[in-house]
Amino acid sequence: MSTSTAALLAGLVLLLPLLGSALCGLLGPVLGRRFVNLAGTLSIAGAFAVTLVIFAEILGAASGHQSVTVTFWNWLNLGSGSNLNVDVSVTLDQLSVLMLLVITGVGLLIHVYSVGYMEHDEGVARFFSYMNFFIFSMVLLVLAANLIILIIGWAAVALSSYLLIGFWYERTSAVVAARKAMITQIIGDVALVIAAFLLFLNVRTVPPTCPPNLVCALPGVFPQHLYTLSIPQILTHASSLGAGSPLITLICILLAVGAFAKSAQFPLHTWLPDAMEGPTPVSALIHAATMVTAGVYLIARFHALFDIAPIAAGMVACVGMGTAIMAGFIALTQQDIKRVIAYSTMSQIGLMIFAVGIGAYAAGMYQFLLHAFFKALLFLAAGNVIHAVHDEQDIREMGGLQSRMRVTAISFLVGSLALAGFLFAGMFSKEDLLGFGLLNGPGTPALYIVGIVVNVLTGLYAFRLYGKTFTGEPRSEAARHAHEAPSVMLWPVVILAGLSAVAGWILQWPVAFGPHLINTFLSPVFTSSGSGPIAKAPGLDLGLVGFGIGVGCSLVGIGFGVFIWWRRALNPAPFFALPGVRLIPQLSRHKLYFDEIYDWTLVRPTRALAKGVRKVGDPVMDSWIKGVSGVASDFSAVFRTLQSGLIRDYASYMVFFAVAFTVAVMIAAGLVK
Amino acid sequence: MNALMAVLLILTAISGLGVVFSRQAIYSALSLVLTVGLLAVVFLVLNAQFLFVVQLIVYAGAVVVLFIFIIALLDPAAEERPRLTDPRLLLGVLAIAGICTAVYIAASDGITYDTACTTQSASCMHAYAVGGAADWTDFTERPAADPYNTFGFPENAVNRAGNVQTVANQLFHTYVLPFEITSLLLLVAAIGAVYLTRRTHTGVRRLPPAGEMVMDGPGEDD
Amino acid sequence: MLSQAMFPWILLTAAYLFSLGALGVLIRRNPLVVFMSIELMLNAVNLALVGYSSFLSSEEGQVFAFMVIVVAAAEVVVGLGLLTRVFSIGRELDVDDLDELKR
Amino acid sequence: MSGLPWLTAIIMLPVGGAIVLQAVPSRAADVIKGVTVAVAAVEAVLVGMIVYGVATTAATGGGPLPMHDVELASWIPVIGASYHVGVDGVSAWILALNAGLFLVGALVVSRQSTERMKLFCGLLLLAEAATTGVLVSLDLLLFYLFWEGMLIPLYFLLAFYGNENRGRATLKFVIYTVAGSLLMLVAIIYLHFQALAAGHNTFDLEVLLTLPQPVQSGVPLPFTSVPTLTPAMFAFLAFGLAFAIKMPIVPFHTWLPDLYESAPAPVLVFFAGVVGKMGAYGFIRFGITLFGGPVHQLQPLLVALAILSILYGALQALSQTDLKRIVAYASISHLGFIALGIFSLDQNGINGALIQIVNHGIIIAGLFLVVAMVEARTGTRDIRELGGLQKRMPWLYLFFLVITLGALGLPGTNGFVGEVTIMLGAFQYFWPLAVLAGVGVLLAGWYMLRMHQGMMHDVLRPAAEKVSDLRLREGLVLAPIAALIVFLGVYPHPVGAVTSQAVPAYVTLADAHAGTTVAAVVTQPLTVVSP
Repeated sequence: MSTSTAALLAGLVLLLPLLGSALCGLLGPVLGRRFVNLAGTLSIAGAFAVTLVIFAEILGAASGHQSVTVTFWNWLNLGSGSNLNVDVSVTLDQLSVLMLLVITGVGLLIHVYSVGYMEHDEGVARFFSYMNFFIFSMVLLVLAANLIILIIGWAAVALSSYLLIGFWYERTSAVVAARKAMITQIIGDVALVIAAFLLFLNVRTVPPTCPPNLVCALPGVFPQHLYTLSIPQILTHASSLGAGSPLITLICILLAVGAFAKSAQFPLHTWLPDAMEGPTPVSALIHAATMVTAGVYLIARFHALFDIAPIAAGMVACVGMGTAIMAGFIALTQQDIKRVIAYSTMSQIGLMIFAVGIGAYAAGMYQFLLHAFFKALLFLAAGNVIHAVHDEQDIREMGGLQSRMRVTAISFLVGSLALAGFLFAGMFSKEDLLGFGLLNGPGTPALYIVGIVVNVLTGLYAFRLYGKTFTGEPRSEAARHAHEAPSVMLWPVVILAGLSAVAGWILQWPVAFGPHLINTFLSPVFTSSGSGPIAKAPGLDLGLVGFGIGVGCSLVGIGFGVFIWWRRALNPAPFFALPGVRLIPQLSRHKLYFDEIYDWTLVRPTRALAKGVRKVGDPVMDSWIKGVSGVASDFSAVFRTLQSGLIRDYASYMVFFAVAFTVAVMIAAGLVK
Repeated sequence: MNALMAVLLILTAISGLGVVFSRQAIYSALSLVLTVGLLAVVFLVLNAQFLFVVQLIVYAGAVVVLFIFIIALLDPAAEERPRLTDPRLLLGVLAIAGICTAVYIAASDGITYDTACTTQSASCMHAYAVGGAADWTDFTERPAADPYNTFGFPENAVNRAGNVQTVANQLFHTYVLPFEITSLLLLVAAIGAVYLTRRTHTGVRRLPPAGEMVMDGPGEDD
Repeated sequence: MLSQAMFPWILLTAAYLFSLGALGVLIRRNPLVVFMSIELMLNAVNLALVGYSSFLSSEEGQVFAFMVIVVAAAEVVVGLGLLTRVFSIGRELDVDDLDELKR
Repeated sequence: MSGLPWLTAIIMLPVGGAIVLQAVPSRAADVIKGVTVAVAAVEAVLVGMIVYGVATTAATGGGPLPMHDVELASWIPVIGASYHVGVDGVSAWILALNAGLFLVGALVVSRQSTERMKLFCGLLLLAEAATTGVLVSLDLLLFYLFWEGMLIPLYFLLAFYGNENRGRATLKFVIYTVAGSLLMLVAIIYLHFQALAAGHNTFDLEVLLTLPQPVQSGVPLPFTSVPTLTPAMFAFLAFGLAFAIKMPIVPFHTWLPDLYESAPAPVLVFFAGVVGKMGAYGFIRFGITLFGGPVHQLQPLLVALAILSILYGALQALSQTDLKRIVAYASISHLGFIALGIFSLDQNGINGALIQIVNHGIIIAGLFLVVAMVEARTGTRDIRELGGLQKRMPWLYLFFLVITLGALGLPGTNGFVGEVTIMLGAFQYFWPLAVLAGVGVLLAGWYMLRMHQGMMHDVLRPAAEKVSDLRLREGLVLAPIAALIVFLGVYPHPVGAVTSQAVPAYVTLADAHAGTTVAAVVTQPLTVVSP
């Protein structure tokens, strides 16, 4: 692919959604719903078409020439003294094009779905404007070839997420959720910025040879400092940071904090469930398929750094797996259909983070791809359900929808199986990445064992959700009168269901475990830095064992789920009513009290501090000038009495001082001895 | 002449007291007439004939008449005598004493007119500036060392043209611009007097109150 | 001919008249008399000017004295105009009554 | 841009405009507005040409600072004061900001129906002349003249046209400012005598900068051996106090919230946008160049105050309920960032500070305009009484959103550019500073969203029931501001290219006068690589 072609294609894929956003936002209110629907979806369709072209170009490019970096314009250049020089540049390579395919492809389906979902909402122009802007920002994020540009995309994504969470701005809960999401994202942004500083100041052309003293760090002393924020350059020279050094560990931890904020990983995960306040297509696109996986992308993109920072990578793996099991545990007791799916998202992304943490980058991206299909499917199907029961999201008010919404129910079942990891998409990607867990990661195979527990939990909550929503008797009037969604909302669901069902089989034909096409496709990206993936892939034999264990555990979870909530053959309630055990569902129901803990340890103290500062701050700060003015006013109290307002008094002072002055001058001149 | 001058000065001093200390304003005015008249004579003796006339016309003829006219118009009440304990009286008397003493010391020391000073010492500064570079030496025969040599214009200086002509020469040549400006001053004063004494209905005009400045609301037309 | 020894006395008289006028300004409450005192001060200055002029054989002093007379005339016109104005808005003829500076 | 006295032209043009205004009858309000806007517009065009010249040509000044368009004439020869003006990369964009915001101010005035329009417009133009003068003068006495001259029209603008609390607030402001600047005058005279001792009868900054720094005797602080309390140190403190009050840096800020609360919107636009930046500008132009030694000695204290400003302003903004006060404290927090950039004494930091001066000027003007527009419609500035305005005012919402994002420093808006460069500079000086600044950024997100959402979102409150959206002319004022916030966020190159032209000279001067070698600068231990 030539540079000019790449520039054209990248420019198009960036500009089309941006144009759609501007058209919808500025002209939409004037030109009406039809225009908005067309402009909003066609722009994404165009972007998807361009993405396909890029994909074809990259597939057709000669080996070693598949990655192209294009510079558009200079962002900021502060000259030689400060060395800060940032270009607006983008990279097209296998990793970014894979992301692009999901973003624009799944995005297109969700946009089409939104046409139906938002049919009765008067803010549809705004909605499509925001959605298109999101696609633009996400594309910018994955294409960015410069850390600053990546951070800009990173923040633009957060912005569109904020706007869409708070889309129904008249709901207080939505407003608060939007703010929470945004502020969490800012924490991530700051971490990323500081990581960028460290990279900027420390990346060199050669590994440091000077002894560890201060002089080494000074600008200009050692000319091999690169002072670059360009991602390709950083990756190329990553080794100069020193493998395993505290510096690289710190950089990777900061990058990971940014990733955690975006991907809703512990401890920055609390915003994601609240983000379900946004319209359901938003949850499907942003909070399931694309944005929340940006953290995975980030770590995968900076694989060259994480490869040489085992401590940070291990931490990432632990956090990922920890979040996975925590979210799975919480998902078990939630009553809001979207929140259950949100926690499952968190859990699945935890697995992706785990994968990239142990160095199985391709496995992580594989999970990202398949997860995008089935999670978007679940959300859209849930959207159909919510639509059908008149904006009711509580699964206690549902039930029995299987017979009333057959297509949606079947799609949801496919999605649930894919999520749980049996037969469909999830089976391949999850067992693939867990297989890596058998041989890699800190404390091997401790995290693997946790992973298979997550498998069990996933099956449990997936079928709890399906059972409570679709089976049994309707538990409310709305559920009783529910009917199937219109076709514009069904087709995307059906397509996604189809993708979830077959994608894994196609990509991994004919063996359900072991190497897959994604791995082959992405391997140039993850080896080009020279360090290569450090994760050891399990052989076919070990892979088969792992696959068996994984699918078995999924089946255990699914089985229990089916028995308890679908067939209702088991009732776990008496067990959880036992004195010691009672605590467990309570913890789960209250999301492990994270919101409360943060509220009491961070939000309230800050508010109290702010209030205190407001009360005492300025008076205290004023005291110094009050002291000065106090002295001055004491003086003035004396002299004020002279200001009688009488002309004759003023004349007297004048005369007095005139005479005094005259006499003084004469004395000074020596005339009066 | 010296005796005449002495008498004139003493009379001036006494009539000045009358201006300040009369209880009735009309007596003050009359004392003022006397004072300015006496001063006019002093001017005459000092060989300033032009000023003698001007003093009489302007002061006795115009200013004091104006004063008396206003007194008649406003009819001010008699004032009580200032109390001796009034600090202003004390201050004023001290001022008189101080200034007079200062001037006496200065004058008798020769500071004010010591043309003999040739160095730029502090006590000679003034004299040096006034007389050191005088260029009228062509019609005066006094030796530079004796500042007390002459008093008054040398005969040949005044008699060459006469006092009025000499002053007029200065006024219309050297100082023609200040002179014209005085006419402007008088014009302004006349206009000011007319403006001040015109009749108005609204009393004293005041500035409008400071208005708060806010963005105008959406309903207003703009 | 006037003796040169008279010159200090002329100056002294001028100083005396000047400070006497100042005293008048200080102690009199009738603004008319205050004005007269100011006239007295101006005259005192004129006396000094003419004295110097005569003693130093220079006409400049007289020219300045003339200017002073003009200024004095202008000042009287405006000052008395002000006084009638103050009086016409119902104020007393008392400088102590004019204390707006303090308000 | 050489040949003609452009800088004199941009100082005198508003003065001339103010004089011309006096010939217009007070009743012809439209003519008065028209003349004012026209003068401000012509001024903006002239300044634009000058900035373009600075950006595209090499410096012609020949002095220690890379100056353009220099004019030098004797002013008061007896004391060696000169009329020396010039523009360089440090002042060019601030000059442009100045002209732009005065134009915005004039446009907003043109929407005012107020008494005494003529006086208002005249004072506005005089204020513009004074701020322009401050930005171009290179003679300390001339600078001081404009610095104080700035206060006079501002005082009348604030004292005549503010709201009911203006009296106290204005008085407080004047007392603070005058107290600070009088000490500065003393310091200026001190510098003059220093120059006299070295054989130069001058107040000229560029001459003063070339003088060798005399070794000064002074008292060392406890536990140190370097004589710290030197005359130069006191002179710097005098300058610094004046600048710190004007900026303001905590704890010299208490005049600001009261004043902003009482000031009228068009005045606030340029007061907050430009006048507040004069302190920062002064620190760069005079503070660090003339007093490199003291600045380096006091650097820990100065950055500590900057951080204090950031956090203190942010916390205050978080708990205030009056919109204007929120913006005022937010402004203090942002100015803390600028101070942090300057006192990092690093090229990135100072460049960032200059970029941030321009960007924050744009943002704060937008914020105050939005607040004024909302207040004019709803009659309240209390955030608790507002809500749901987005429903009634979608256009205002759009512009306000962009401005809010700029204020919270979202990457991709102009607020980010300055902040990130400043943080980089601070990071290079002492890395925990960047972390603390990061906390400030986080709090900024919190309080800006609190304000934005409190006004725009949630259910419609009674106060907002009957409001209408922006009218065209209001939109035409806000739209360029919003557009600039985005444009300078994605393409800050023009600003950075101009500032980075001049900054190296300033840093060199600061370091040279500090008498410190590069090796003595504290660096963060994090760059140490231990295998």
